[in-house]
Amino acid sequence: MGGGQWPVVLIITPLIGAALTPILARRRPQIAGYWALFVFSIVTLAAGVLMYRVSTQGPFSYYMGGWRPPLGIELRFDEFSASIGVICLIGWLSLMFSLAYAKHALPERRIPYYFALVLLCLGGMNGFAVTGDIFNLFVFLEILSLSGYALVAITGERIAELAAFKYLVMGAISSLSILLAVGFMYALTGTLNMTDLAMRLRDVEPFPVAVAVGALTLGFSVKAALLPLHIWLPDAHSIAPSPVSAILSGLVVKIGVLGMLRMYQILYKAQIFDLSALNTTLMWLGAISIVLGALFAMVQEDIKMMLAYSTISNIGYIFMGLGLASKYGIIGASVHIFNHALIKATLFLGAGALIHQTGYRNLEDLRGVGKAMPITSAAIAIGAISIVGIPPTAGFLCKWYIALGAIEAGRLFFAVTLLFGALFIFVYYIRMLNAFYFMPPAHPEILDVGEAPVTMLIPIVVLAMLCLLMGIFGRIPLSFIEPAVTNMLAPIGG
Amino acid sequence: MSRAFDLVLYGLLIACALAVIRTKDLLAASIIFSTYSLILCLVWQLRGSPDVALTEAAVGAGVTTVLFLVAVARTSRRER
Amino acid sequence: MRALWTNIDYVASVILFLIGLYAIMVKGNLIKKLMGLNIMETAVFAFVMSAGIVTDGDAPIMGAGAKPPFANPLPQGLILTGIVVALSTSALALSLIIRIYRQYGTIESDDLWGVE
Amino acid sequence: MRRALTLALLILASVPLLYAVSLLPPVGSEDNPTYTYVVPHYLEEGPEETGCENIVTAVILNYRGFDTGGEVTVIFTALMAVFGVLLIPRPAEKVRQPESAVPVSPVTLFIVRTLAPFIVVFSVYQIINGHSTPGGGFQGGTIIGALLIAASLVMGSERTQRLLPEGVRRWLQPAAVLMFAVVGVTGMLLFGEYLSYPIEGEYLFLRVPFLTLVEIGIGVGGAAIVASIFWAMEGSDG
Repeated sequence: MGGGQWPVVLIITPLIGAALTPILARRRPQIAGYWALFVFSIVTLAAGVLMYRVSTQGPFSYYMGGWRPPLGIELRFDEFSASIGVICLIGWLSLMFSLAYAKHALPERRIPYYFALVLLCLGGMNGFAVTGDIFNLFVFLEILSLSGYALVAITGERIAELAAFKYLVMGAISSLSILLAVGFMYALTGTLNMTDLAMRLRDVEPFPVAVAVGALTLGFSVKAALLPLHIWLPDAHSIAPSPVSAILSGLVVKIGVLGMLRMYQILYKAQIFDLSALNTTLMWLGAISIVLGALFAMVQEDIKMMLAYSTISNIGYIFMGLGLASKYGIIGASVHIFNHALIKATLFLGAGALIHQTGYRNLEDLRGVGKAMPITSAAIAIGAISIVGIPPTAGFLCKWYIALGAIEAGRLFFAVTLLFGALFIFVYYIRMLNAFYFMPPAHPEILDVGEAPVTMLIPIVVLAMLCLLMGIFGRIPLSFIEPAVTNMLAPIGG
Repeated sequence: MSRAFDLVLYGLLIACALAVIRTKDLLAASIIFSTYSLILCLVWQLRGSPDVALTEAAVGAGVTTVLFLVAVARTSRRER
Repeated sequence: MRALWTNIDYVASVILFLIGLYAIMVKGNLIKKLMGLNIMETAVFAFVMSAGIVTDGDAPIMGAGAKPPFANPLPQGLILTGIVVALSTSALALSLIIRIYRQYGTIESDDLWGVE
Repeated sequence: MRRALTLALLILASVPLLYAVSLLPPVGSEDNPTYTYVVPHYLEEGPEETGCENIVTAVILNYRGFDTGGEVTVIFTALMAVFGVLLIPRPAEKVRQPESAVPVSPVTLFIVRTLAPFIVVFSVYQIINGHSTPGGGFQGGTIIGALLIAASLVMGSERTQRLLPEGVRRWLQPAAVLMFAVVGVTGMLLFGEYLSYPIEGEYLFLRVPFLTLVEIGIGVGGAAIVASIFWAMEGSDG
């Protein structure tokens, strides 16, 4: 007790809100959007209060039903749980963007279900970020994955259902492999609580734990779309409605990374075996993802397809940072989770606004749109500059930290890969900006389209401003996450 | 003794799983899948888990199978 | 080998898991893939349940006449949740399959590749 | 070729899995960590602390009630997902499938009609007595849902849906999620944490009614959701 009930507000409100959406919006589907936005404002408030508490008082727990672990389920609020902040921020802005977007892009009857699913997805992510129980983690993972699959298919356009089915099969296999790992850990220790698990894993057979770690890595890297397991991502992320792409690309793939971070927290504390083999694998896969993701992105014509491949490349950075297992590497990776979410949401929402106004998706058709939609294009340009990692923007600091981490770990090769990756990324975003600003329009009528409606512009502009601000005040998240990383690496004396 | 019975049930489960995969007729495969669930339900009852057995019977053998049948009826019955 | 024999329950679930995975990877029919997924799901449930087996364990229902040993209630609770999750996944996947069939007239993935 | 490759890959994967499995604590032994660590508390204190004779119910509704709250959310998500994927733009254009291609045999009709009341009684018994006997809200609810499906098959969906008009259905579908929230928040206000139940003191009498309320919520919600998913997939409106 003694800590207020904000955790409950955070987790339960979106679920109740989603449950009531179809009832409230039965007569007038358009109400659903405003209702979802209202519900999510409460959630965002709760997230703000909880993050403030973490930053002032340090980590704390909430015991569901009053049962202390290992009897009951614990919600654990630590520095990594602060990802609820970015979930709420991006979620809220995407919901606002959806207000105008859903009206045009979706059949009217599906609108209430769209908003209910977005609320469930965001609520599931919040739950995933704060739970301290590995089975509860699986339950929230399923809530957010199921709603994610459905959101990909909800427009019913072109190959939406096929992309969603592919995503579902891959996602379900990865969830099962995570559940299998939970089964292994439970059979070995008899507990499901993470903190407790780390203690009790110390004196068990190491081999089954290694298999469980393998299964978890496999599962989470499918969710995060690390390279050989990324095949579901490009279709799903490019075909989904743009605000959903922002949520999927900015947040849902990060859930896989967050799961990896939780696993590392347990493993470093348990010190059961040497992690260098796993780390090296992740590092290499990360490096390959960076380069190949960027190469694939370069040859894409569809703007959203390009952004989707760029996500794969950036996930590579994060995994490389994790695999380096050095302090700066992990700090860089954790902050890149946050910054990439901001940047990718800017880009996807911006692209969504362009597609919404012009009706074109290909770079060639979008030529000259920089003059027609100056604000949106400027925001996209800021996002592009940030994602390349040019100094005053958000992308710079974390890539810099990951590079520092590579040097710290004595892996110069990876620092070089990282620079090359940035170069490739630079090339394809330059190509995009060139098309927007400097090429003569392929369709003259594109110059006559106006700016996007104001509910779409506000989220884009806010996100673009944040991209800039995070570059200037980038030290704040870095210093916020630092104690957690130091604490996590402490047992190995690093 | 009960060990031997467990083994028989596991054998049946694996046989059913293989049969589900091999059967080309999707309607038949759905029914075999329902049998699979029922055997599983028996396994769980024998392990002192009547709650799980009831759920498996209602959900696995009942509702899931019906949904499969609806899907087969709405799409095509033969697998190529 | 002896250890494998004692843990034959785990072995059975591993085999079922691999059968399901094989079906997903090899079968072209989407409904068949989904059946493979369901087999995989039940295999994982059987795995978790095996962690809680107690030889000659009785149903953990207290009351007059109940005597130990009781079966482990915790995995049972987890699997109850798991079964519902499996049902939800199947329901959504089958809806997608119905939509795919309505659009393309086929649910064989070999034909669907061309559509993409 | 593809088959052989997959098979080889899976056999390769099975080796570490089987080896790992052979190193796990022996199945069935009472000295396993799974049986000596948390579970003794559940088994010994469970009936006292939760008021459930069925320890499985004690675990899923009380100790780990939050998981079950998540579970009902998952199935509600599935319903939203099915609606979001399947509902077609304008109701006027919907493709009406013929009620059933083969006429329903009178035997089936007779059996469904005769068994229906017994099935209903059985599920209601399960839902209400979930805390002391096997079965509980979800099992009972699914059985009622299955009965509605069977009724749709023999009498046609339109007639069955009249038992549960659309306005009512909309309220019943989220019943489980909402009931969890109501009981959870009441527990939070009265006893400290979300989903807390009284262990002792003047409110002890509320414990079993609360559990029953949750079970009824899960049952009603489960039945409505299962039937609605079926209707949506079958082509009539969920």
